[in-house]
Amino acid sequence: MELKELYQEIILDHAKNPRNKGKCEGYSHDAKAHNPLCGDKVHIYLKLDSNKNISGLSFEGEGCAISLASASILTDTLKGKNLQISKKVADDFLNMLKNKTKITLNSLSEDQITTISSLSGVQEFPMRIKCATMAWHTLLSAFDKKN
Amino acid sequence: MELKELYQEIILDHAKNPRNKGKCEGYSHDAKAHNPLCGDKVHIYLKLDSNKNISGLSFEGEGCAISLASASILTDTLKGKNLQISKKVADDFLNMLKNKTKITLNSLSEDQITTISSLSGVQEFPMRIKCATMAWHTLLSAFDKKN
Amino acid sequence: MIIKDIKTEFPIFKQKIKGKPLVYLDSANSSQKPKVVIDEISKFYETEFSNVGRSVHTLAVKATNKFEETRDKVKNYINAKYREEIIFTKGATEAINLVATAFGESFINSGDEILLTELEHHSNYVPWHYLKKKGAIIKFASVDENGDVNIDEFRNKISNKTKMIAFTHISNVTGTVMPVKKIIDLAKSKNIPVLIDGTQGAPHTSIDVQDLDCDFYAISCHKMYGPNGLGILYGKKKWLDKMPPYQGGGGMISEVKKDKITYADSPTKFEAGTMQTAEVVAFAKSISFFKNLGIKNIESHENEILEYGIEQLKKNNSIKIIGNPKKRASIMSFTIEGIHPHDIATILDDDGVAIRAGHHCCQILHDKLGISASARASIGIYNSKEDIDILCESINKCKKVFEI
Amino acid sequence: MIIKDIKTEFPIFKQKIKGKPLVYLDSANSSQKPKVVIDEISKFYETEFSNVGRSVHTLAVKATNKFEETRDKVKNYINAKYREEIIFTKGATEAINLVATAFGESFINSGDEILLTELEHHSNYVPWHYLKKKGAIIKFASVDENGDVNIDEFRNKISNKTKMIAFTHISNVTGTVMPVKKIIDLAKSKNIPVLIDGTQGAPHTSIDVQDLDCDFYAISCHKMYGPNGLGILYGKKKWLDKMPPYQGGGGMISEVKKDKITYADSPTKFEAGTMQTAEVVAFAKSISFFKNLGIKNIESHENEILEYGIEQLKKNNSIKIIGNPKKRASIMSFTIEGIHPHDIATILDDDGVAIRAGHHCCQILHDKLGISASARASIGIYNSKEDIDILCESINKCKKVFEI
Ligand SMILES: Cc1ncc(COP(=O)(O)O)c(C=O)c1O
Ligand SMILES: Cc1ncc(COP(=O)(O)O)c(C=O)c1O
Repeated sequence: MELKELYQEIILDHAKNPRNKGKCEGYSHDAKAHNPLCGDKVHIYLKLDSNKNISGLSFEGEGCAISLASASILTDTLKGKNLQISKKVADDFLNMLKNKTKITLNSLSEDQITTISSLSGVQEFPMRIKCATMAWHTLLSAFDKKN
Repeated sequence: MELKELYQEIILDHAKNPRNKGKCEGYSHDAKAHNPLCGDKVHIYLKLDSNKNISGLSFEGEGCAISLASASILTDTLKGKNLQISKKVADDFLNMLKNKTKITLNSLSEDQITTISSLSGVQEFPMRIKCATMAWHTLLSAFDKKN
Repeated sequence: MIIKDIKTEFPIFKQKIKGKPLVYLDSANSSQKPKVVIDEISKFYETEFSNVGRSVHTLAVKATNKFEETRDKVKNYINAKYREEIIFTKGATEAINLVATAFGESFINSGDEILLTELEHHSNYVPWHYLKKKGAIIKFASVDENGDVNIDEFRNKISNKTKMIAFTHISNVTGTVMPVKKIIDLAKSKNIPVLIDGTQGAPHTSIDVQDLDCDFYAISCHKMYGPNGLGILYGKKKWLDKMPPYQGGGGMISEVKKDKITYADSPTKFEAGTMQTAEVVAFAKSISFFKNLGIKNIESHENEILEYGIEQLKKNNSIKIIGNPKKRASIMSFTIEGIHPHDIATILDDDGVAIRAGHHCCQILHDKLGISASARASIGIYNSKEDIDILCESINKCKKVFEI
Repeated sequence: MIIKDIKTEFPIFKQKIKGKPLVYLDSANSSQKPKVVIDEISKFYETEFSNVGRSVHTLAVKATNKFEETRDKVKNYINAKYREEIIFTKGATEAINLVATAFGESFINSGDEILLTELEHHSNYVPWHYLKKKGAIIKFASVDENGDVNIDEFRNKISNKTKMIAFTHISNVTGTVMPVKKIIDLAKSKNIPVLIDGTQGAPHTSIDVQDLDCDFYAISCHKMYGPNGLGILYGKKKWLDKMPPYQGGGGMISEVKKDKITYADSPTKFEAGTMQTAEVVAFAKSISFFKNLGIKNIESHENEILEYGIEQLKKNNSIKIIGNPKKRASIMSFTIEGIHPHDIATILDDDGVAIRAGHHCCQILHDKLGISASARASIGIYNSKEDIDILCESINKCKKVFEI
């Protein structure tokens, strides 16, 4: 059943218990986004250290299970990762939802790939794709904006 | 053939040789109208004497055969008539085109009834009814307006 | 026609959604179209199509007559005094924009006030908001916790600067049926014109604009089982005569010169450019359809379903119904603790149940309620108690999926 | 598809007018619709209808996808750079009003000049005329006796105050094909934005907005064998981003608060209220139909008929053809000494020939020509040389009826 694909255990877990909520301390970059049609909101905060590593990463937001889970999984997956790699992951994630490709980056652990790929069920629900991608687009624009 | 009903000899004659064209001397009332959709224009001038008789009646205008003939016939028929009677004729004329009634006023000669009734063919051409009625509506509003 | 069997008149219900019958509870968004209306569009395009009002050839004459007959039908349906008071627009949104712009230009100046309510759809707020540029002030009559706007709210917020009161006939979120007559009476006693956003009113209740004595009434035909892309503005002749035109273009002029332009009279003045001929012509069939059913029958049928729906939803402890207005029509909005409305809508859709989730273009109301979105089931003439039962079952499934 | 047989694709030609085959020479007014387009409207309403962009249920998803696919098709068809540059409107009239209002608000101030031509349709004059209220000045590039507007006219009338040049692609009276590229090059050299009224251009010639480098291009879908009540505005993203919204309402906002409203990005910002879903969806079929025929084939077919038509009309000494432009497309307007155009149209209609009589919403041009009205025969893809023959015969009948 497609619905079960969409609302997987792992997604419901992240939606109900989002990781890294709030403003991370001493964040250097942030960006927010908002989907006027449904009211979903997300605000991403990140701290980039001098080596271009993401030493802090968190979010504030409200919205549906998909958008919350997506933001939560994003922060969980990329915290501690290098800027370049994070951009690559975000691109791959967006590509997965747009072109139904698979995520196979060796910079991610198998577990991380499983988690992040759990959102691939959204492919079958076109109106919900924005819910899943918003946090990732916001991350990319946060990279471009210094606080 | 309906077309022949519309463009009767008598109508073409009035269209080609409109009677009472120009401003009648010493007119006391006038009114003009214009159909923005086709560009037809008419300006009615009339002189009402102290006995409420229409001692002068003329028109200026441009437009299709129907609108010219109608204005010409109007002036020809009502010149010299009393105000009250003229109003009645105008009402009857408009009624003829709206409700397909016949004109049977005893204040008009048989000839005049024939002439005025020649315009009844317009009934079958709904888009042309305005062409035939414009002069008559304008006459009625001229009565209400003093120069 | 019997309302019980009315679904068969709507072709859309022949199909299955994800293998299940379609339960369409999104009519407040846009209603489905009966076969007579769809067929009229085809027939018109296939055998009668022409632009209206301009050419004198046979097709143009037929099209123009049908077009103008619809105007008469609308006039009669809402009991307007003059046919010149009926203006065809793209939708209720355009109708309200027309009034805000053209009435605003002539009658609303710096320091003048426009009184709205917190229930309003963005379409009955944003157009007025534009008038702030010229110094107008917008006030909102507050909605109470039941979703009602007390008449005292209007009384208190009216001032001698109030130049327009604009409010919705029926709320598209709470289903509140506004005490229209009372508010208009109050407004009239102070000589303030009133615009009613009848978008949700017209499909669900009878309208008599002369009896109401409103100055403007906006309608969306596509929510009245009519074609998309069509709306109606009713306006009192005395205002329309004094208002400048709205859009400029073909058809709405009297005379065009390089140094001067004069305009036609209403309704032509407000109908610039080529109109939605086919849509207008087909809307005549919607009105007939409506009249055949009888607005009283429609009301009582829909109220029965609505009451049953509210009753059933109330049985479910996790559901919070939005509002408890004195009088409600056709609309039930709700939230479920722990499940976002978008997730509800997606899960319901899996059972063929079409509802809407979001703020329904009423952000001010949602802010007031302290929520960002709600789920909305809205009722049309084709809905039945069974639809409600399926809705409720499907809501239970939401809870299962979310393990709450 | 072969253009010769194309009439069979249009159901309207199955009927008889006064017992005679329909000779439709009024496509410049509105074109007839091919069966594929009519059928798509029915199919959409019968099996897929829903409001777009707002709900997440299956029907809404399908409808939204189809709606947005049409936007992509339009983008590709006119070779726009971004899909966000394609805005759906009620018609070309609304498209031009949108630009005059929203661009005008931001970029045209007191003393600024707008340069039009004497060929313009009222839809490309009245909306600009409204800007006189804020002190804008309107200038007209003159048309010469052939119906051409010389490039020097533009050169001479441009000043450093010129903030917009707006002109028609193809005249709806003389059929003049304007030297669009030349004028735009001139405008660009002075940094002046250009709006092209493409209402008569789009149905008859290929459009590449990037190649043209115009800033705005307005289209009427109903003249492109598409549904009524639909138009398109192409606008360069750089302008659309900077322009305020036009109509206010549902869908076009980003966030609505009592004290502040922020707006969505283009095209959403300019598409307030419920859109013409069915019409937009069906227009995708018009584009496919058009592409299948091939715009080059359409052009050469129409030009052949046009040349033949002009030739035949010239044989008749009583006929005065309006204009003799360097390049003409699809339109032949004329007068007959002693017979008013309305009478011509009525008599032609008796033979099943549909033409238009009047000033065709170009009063300034008709004033210049010293006439109040003209008769216009306009050519579409379904016309043939036979149609021209019937037209000419019928014109002879006019002379007989009028005994001249
Ligand atoms: C209360 C209310 N007002 C206005 C509108 C706008 O109507 P439309 O989108 O047809 O212009 C709607 C529907 O969206 C509505 O529910
Ligand atoms: C040259 C031209 N511009 C603008 C328009 C207006 O188009 P619409 O009526 O579709 O808005 C027309 C057609 O009427 C036209 O021929």
